[in-house]
Amino acid sequence: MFPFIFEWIWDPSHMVFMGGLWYALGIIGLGMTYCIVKAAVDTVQGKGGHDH
Amino acid sequence: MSTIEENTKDSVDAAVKEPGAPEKESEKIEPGLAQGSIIVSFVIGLAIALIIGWIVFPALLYSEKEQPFDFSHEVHNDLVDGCESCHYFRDDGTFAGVPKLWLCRDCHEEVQGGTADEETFVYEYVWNDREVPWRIYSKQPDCVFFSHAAHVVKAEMDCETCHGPIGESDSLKPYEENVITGYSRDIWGKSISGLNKKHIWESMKMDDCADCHKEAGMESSVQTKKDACFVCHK
Amino acid sequence: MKIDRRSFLSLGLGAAAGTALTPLPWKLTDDLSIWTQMWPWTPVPQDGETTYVNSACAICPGGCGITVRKVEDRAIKIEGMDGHPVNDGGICPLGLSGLQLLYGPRRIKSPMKKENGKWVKISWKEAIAVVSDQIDALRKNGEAQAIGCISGLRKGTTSQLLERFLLSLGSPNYMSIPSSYDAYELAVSRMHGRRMTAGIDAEESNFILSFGSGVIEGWWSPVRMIRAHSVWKEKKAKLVQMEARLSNTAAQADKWIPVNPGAEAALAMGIAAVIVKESLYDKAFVENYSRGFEEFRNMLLDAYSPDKAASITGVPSSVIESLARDFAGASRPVALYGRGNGSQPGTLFEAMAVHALNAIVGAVNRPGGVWAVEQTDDNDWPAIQMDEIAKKGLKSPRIDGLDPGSEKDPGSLVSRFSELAVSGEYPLKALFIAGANPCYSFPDSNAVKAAFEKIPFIVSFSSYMDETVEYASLVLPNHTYLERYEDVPAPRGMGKPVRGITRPVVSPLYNTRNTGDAVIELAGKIGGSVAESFPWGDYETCLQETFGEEWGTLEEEGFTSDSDFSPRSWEEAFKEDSGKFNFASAGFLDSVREIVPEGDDGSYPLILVPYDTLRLSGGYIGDPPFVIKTVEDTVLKKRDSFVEVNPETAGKIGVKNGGYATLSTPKGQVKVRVNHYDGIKPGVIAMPRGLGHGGTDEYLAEKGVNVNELIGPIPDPQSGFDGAWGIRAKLTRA
Amino acid sequence: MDSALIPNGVKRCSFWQFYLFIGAVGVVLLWGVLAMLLIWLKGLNQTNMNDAYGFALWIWADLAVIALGGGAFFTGFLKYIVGKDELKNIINYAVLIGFICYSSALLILAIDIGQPLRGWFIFWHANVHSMLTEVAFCLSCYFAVLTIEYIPLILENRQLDKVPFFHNLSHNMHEVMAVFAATGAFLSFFHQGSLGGVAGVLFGRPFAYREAFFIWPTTFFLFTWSAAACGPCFTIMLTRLIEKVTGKKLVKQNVIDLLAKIAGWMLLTYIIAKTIDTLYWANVTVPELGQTLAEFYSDNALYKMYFLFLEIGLFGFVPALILVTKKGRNNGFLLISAVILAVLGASLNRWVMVLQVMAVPVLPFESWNLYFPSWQEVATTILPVAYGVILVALSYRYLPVFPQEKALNPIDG
Amino acid sequence: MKKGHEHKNPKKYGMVIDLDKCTGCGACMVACMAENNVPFKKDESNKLDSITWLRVYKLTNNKPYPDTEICYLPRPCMHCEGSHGHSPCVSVCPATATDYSTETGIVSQIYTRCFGCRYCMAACPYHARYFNWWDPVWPTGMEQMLSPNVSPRMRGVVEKCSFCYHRYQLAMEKAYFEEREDLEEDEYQTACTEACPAGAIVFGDLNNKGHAVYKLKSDPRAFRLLERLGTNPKVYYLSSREWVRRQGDNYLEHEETGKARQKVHH
Repeated sequence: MFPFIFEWIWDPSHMVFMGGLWYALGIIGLGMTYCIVKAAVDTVQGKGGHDH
Repeated sequence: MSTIEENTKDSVDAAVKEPGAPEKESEKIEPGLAQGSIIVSFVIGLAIALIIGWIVFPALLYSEKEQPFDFSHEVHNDLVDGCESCHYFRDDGTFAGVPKLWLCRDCHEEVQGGTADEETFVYEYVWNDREVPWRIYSKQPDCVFFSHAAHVVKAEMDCETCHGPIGESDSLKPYEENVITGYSRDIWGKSISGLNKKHIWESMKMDDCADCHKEAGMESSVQTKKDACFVCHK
Repeated sequence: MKIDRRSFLSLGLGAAAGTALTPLPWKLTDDLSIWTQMWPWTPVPQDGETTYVNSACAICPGGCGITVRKVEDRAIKIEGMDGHPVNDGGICPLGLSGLQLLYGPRRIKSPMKKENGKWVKISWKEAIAVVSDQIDALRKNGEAQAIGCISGLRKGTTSQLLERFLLSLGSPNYMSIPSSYDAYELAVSRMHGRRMTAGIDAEESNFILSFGSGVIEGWWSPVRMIRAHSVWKEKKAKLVQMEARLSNTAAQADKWIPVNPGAEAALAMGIAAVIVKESLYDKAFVENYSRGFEEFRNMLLDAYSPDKAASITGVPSSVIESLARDFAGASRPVALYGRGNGSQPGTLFEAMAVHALNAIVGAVNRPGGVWAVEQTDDNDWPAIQMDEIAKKGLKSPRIDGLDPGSEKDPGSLVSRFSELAVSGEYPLKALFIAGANPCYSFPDSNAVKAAFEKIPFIVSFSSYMDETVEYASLVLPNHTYLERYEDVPAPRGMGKPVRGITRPVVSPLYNTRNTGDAVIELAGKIGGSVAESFPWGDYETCLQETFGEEWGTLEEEGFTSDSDFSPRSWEEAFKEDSGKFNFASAGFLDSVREIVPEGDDGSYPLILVPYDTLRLSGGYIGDPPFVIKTVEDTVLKKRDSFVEVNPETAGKIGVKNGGYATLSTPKGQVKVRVNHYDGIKPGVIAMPRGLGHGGTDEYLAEKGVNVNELIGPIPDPQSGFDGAWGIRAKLTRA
Repeated sequence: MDSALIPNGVKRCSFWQFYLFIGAVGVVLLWGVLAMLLIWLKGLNQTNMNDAYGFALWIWADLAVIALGGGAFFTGFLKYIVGKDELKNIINYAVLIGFICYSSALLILAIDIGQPLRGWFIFWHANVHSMLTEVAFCLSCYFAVLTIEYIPLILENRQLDKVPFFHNLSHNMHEVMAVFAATGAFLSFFHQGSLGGVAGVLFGRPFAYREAFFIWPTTFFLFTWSAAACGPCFTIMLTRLIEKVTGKKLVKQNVIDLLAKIAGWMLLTYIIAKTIDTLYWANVTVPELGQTLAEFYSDNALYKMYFLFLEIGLFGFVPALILVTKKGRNNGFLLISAVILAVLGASLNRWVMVLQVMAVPVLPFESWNLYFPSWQEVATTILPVAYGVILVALSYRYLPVFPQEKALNPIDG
Repeated sequence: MKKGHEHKNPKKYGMVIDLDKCTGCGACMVACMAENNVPFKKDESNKLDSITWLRVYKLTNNKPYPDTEICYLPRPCMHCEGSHGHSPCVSVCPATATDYSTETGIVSQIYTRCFGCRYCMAACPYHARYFNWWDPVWPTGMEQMLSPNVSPRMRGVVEKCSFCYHRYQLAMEKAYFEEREDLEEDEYQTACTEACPAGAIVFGDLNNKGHAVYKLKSDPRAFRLLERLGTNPKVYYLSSREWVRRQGDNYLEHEETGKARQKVHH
């Protein structure tokens, strides 16, 4: 699943598959990072809780 | 889920309306102080984990084992004609590996040099006709088929490429055994991260073999376009 | 700073983040999976130098050469020896599994004595002393003749040493276990007028009439015959198989003739009758080299006309006629005798009938036929020394009633052993067992066990814990054939002379001793003339002296052979005036011709026949784990044996395929499962030999039913051999 | 005792009543856990699987729960991508069911493999040509998405929501939920399809094999389609079940009606496609391989041909026709019957595509294989059900799963 | 330092089994077990849980007495080539534990890579793949006979016939040592081939005109199992009996044996 792994091949079928996979993982990862970071920033800024 | 605002409002209202709810205490903490302690705790946790992971874990993972006695490749190398004098090929092309007693016996029927290690060898092993239970640093697991002939004869590689300058060593390094797998540490390599490899002989994992095979243009596997599995596995 | 829930959580988060940045989780995951690849409880075979040792297989009398592959001092694989005259590289499943016998749990690891029903390990010195004391006592008591020996080793020096040992003690009761080969040899000897040994030049035959012989299922010399079968296929030779069941041989034959069980002899005679009637016989042979043909012809035409033969055999007369024409018309026909793997002797009449059939088409001493070769003594050992006790003992008759040394001597008889050993002219007081497992492999094995219980002193030389050892008082365990020197005589039916040798492929694993050495040592301990009869220091010396110059070749190659050998031509073979082939030899034309199976057909409407397969060893060594693994689930399922029943017969009884049934015969009753098999004659049920072992080997014991518990011997009035081929039986739904 | 955790404005049963129930289900769960441990410690010899039945009850359960858990992705797809906003009132529950189904599937897979400690090889050493690899990747990724979808619901618990960070996190996740849902839908289309591909690519097994449409066998599309059709049915079925158990109306009829209508049309189109596929397979693919349809069905009670008709007719067309008609949807009995039949249909389809594939002999001289699961297999298959019941119960008690509950069940006073 | 590996003459090892000669004795099964460290249990009568890389099937023509015929058919792994090495099992393995070598045409199985999902078993129509349901246990002493050339398998992985690939490895090792590149026909033979007392099994390079299998595979009696599926197996059978040849594949009633089109999978 990484380019340094034995089974990795730079060919179209792999690229399509791994492209899809990393695209999905990327979105999930970025999305969650965004949410967590923004939540942290919001919290520091005093948002949330009952002073909402 | 878009009903969150509504819900939140409800719950907040509820909390306000219910005095004496048990979780009041948490709200007493000053936000700044709380954040400070949170960051410090995080850093402490991080530091502890790093120490355990990089120092304690490797120390626990490998257990050092003594060889039966010390051996100098350097001394022997001067007396014989190259590695293959002792580490020879059998007639069927298989590699004999670490020599058996009969080969050493030619010279070591009696003590020659007088080191304590040689005495141990002669008295405990030669005279008792007992094979030396050497621990083999480069021993591959049972699933691996390694042909010395293919590498040394066919591919004309020299011993040092994979074994390093062992022939110049004056004594045996400690043998480190992975307590989980039972492997010699030389397979994974000294570096616990497995990253900073400078010489071929520093690790002997599948990927190390595969890199070289790929370089040599061996591509008989349908699945990986590298060398087929059965080339090195049995 | 206050350690509260949040900072604690934060500490944990930091630790988690930190851990992810160290090799710990990743290396641990990797190493744990490597651990599963190296589970300490999964063995890792040690590597080392590979060597090959040529030897011989001694599990069955097949006489194959083997090459054992070794890694350092471990034997890791048995293979057929390339270039060996018997098997040339091929090997049977049993032979391949020899190492499982060597290293297996069945081994007896030291001499043992039974004390209060329990085995106690003893030293060889003590063991030898115990035996010699017993023998001394019997001999002093004038009961030397009450010492017996049952040996599964038919020829070869070990059996000769054992026989010699008994004779030197003063007992005539050395009994080897006869097989169909002995019966055929006796038939050939009687018809040729001299002690003969018979070979079949099978590879050269092109029309093979097999009277139930499991040509590819272990008959006489299993691997050699399978190879011959392949030769037949290549050169399009015809094989016709005559038996009630579609055996593997029948399945591979060009024609399967389902014949009424037990009517094989009648079929042979019927075929001979057609040949005689239609003058298809080999006139050159019959007219010049035989006598008694007229009587033979008359008997045939009288008793075995096609219609009569058809009614006895159940084979249509047209089929008999066409078989006869094809057989007689073939350039190199041969007829084979001995049912299944040939372990059961059968009747002399049947053996003679088959041999007569060979003779009338001239298939004697010519390529592709039966080779009758004079028996020669194997050794020139010095004469046996006999003291007074021995001489006196030898005056007693044998317990099996045979007259040793006479022309009619079939060697030995064990068909009435269980009766005669305990209630014959004199009961046996001591019994040696070598290379045999009578308590398992003799028909009516329960009666055999009962007899064994009455014999006060039994010594077994077995290497393995088997049913018979359980009845012994003492075991002097032999090395396995992979740990000992021993000559392996030519296999049954091998036309050309071959001798093989087993050798210590590995050093003996346990405190065992070659039976040859044990006998020599025992003789020495007994002393006097007995000791003098064994002038060799040890067994290996005996072998070297016995084989003289041949020994060198045996040591080097693992076998000796004479590939150019051919039997005497008809002129040479029959040149002595009395030596003409005799169609009317004693006991043939006037003999009782059919053995009637035990049991009345009212209570037992069916007929049970045992069968042999190479996947089940019916002999004295039971299946090793690999071989029992190959047994099909229509033969053995968990602990249940299956019997083969024609669906029509099963339908009448009302037993479904795979259903349970009770099988009873006059000898016993067992629970079995039923395998609906189209390839068996209705009214006949078949069951394999080789299952139902006792003993302690969990890979073999308690699996299925021992068919020998259900059948019994019927002595052939002519020869005394066990002539039974089956028994009446009843099958009811359980 | 736990009133502080219970959402405001709703009524829940007493603490003791609730935990007695959890305890009872917990016993079943423990039974499953025991079986699971036995299997992990002693190996797969604890099952009745064999060399003919390499795939058996577990793989069926896997395929079935994933198909039925398909309600989550399809409802999400409808709400976030298609914009059927009413579905917000059932999506929490759909996500919860999806979460349970997918976590169960992963757990079963972890039990099912012979070497659980090497399970990560499927990712690390992935063979991208294998349908199972695709399944594993998409399944894990989509499970992550489901977790992400489930987390805000957890954070909405009255107490957790008071923590500012959690409140913000939940809020932010809601903001970007459409992106997650879209990713989830993308992943689901593929792994539902790959699960169909698992059987469809087996060109050594004519019973399973389907010819390829583009690069995927037709089962690829049929599986996605049937999951989209039957998953929402399962959601509706469980909604009705929880309503029955709690004795409350939790989701408004118009929401159910909308979901049922879409599911109905999906089911109808699916079953037509399935029929066409079956006809093509039976009349073209199979005869080309020298076999007839009849050879795939036996006298054995488990593998009779009427299962095919049952699947297409009673479990296919019947529920589809009920669900596409307004009358059918409005009749409570017909609606519940239809969704149950559809759920049975999906389960039967997965059963056939796993178990019967193993049972049908391919070599002419081999015979039918039969299999009956061991208690360990049954227990580990029931384990997720118990776990699901507990999770649903806990979620229902402590989280605002049904936004309409308060409105539909106003507390007196 | 390293010498390149020039790719020439790809080999395609295969087998021709003469069913007219096969006696069903079972020697091939045992030779295989002994050669390849195949484990055995106390009860092996459940054939669905009994590891026999090479299994001898008993075929019957299903006719009643006395027209019944039987024929034995040894079934090793077919080492299917499929199209371009995509055998039914190779492409489905999610962890690349099974692979096809274009150099030898052998389908490999790596036990230490396999994690036991059994998808390959579901894919194989020949039931040539076996799962280690149990830990292999050798009774005390019997582990002595284990061969170091084949690694024993652990519980929880799939195993199958490898065409005794280790013998190829050892033969090539010897060849390299003797500075040769090619093997003689007899240098690499499988254990079952060698053991078969009937000489019914012939093994060699199907691409090599000098090898016996090259000619035998075009024998008029030759057929392969389930050819129509497009598995493209490398094991050929010879039988002079029509009913046996017909049982080698599925045929519709009107179809003639051996005349069916093979499917090609891309």
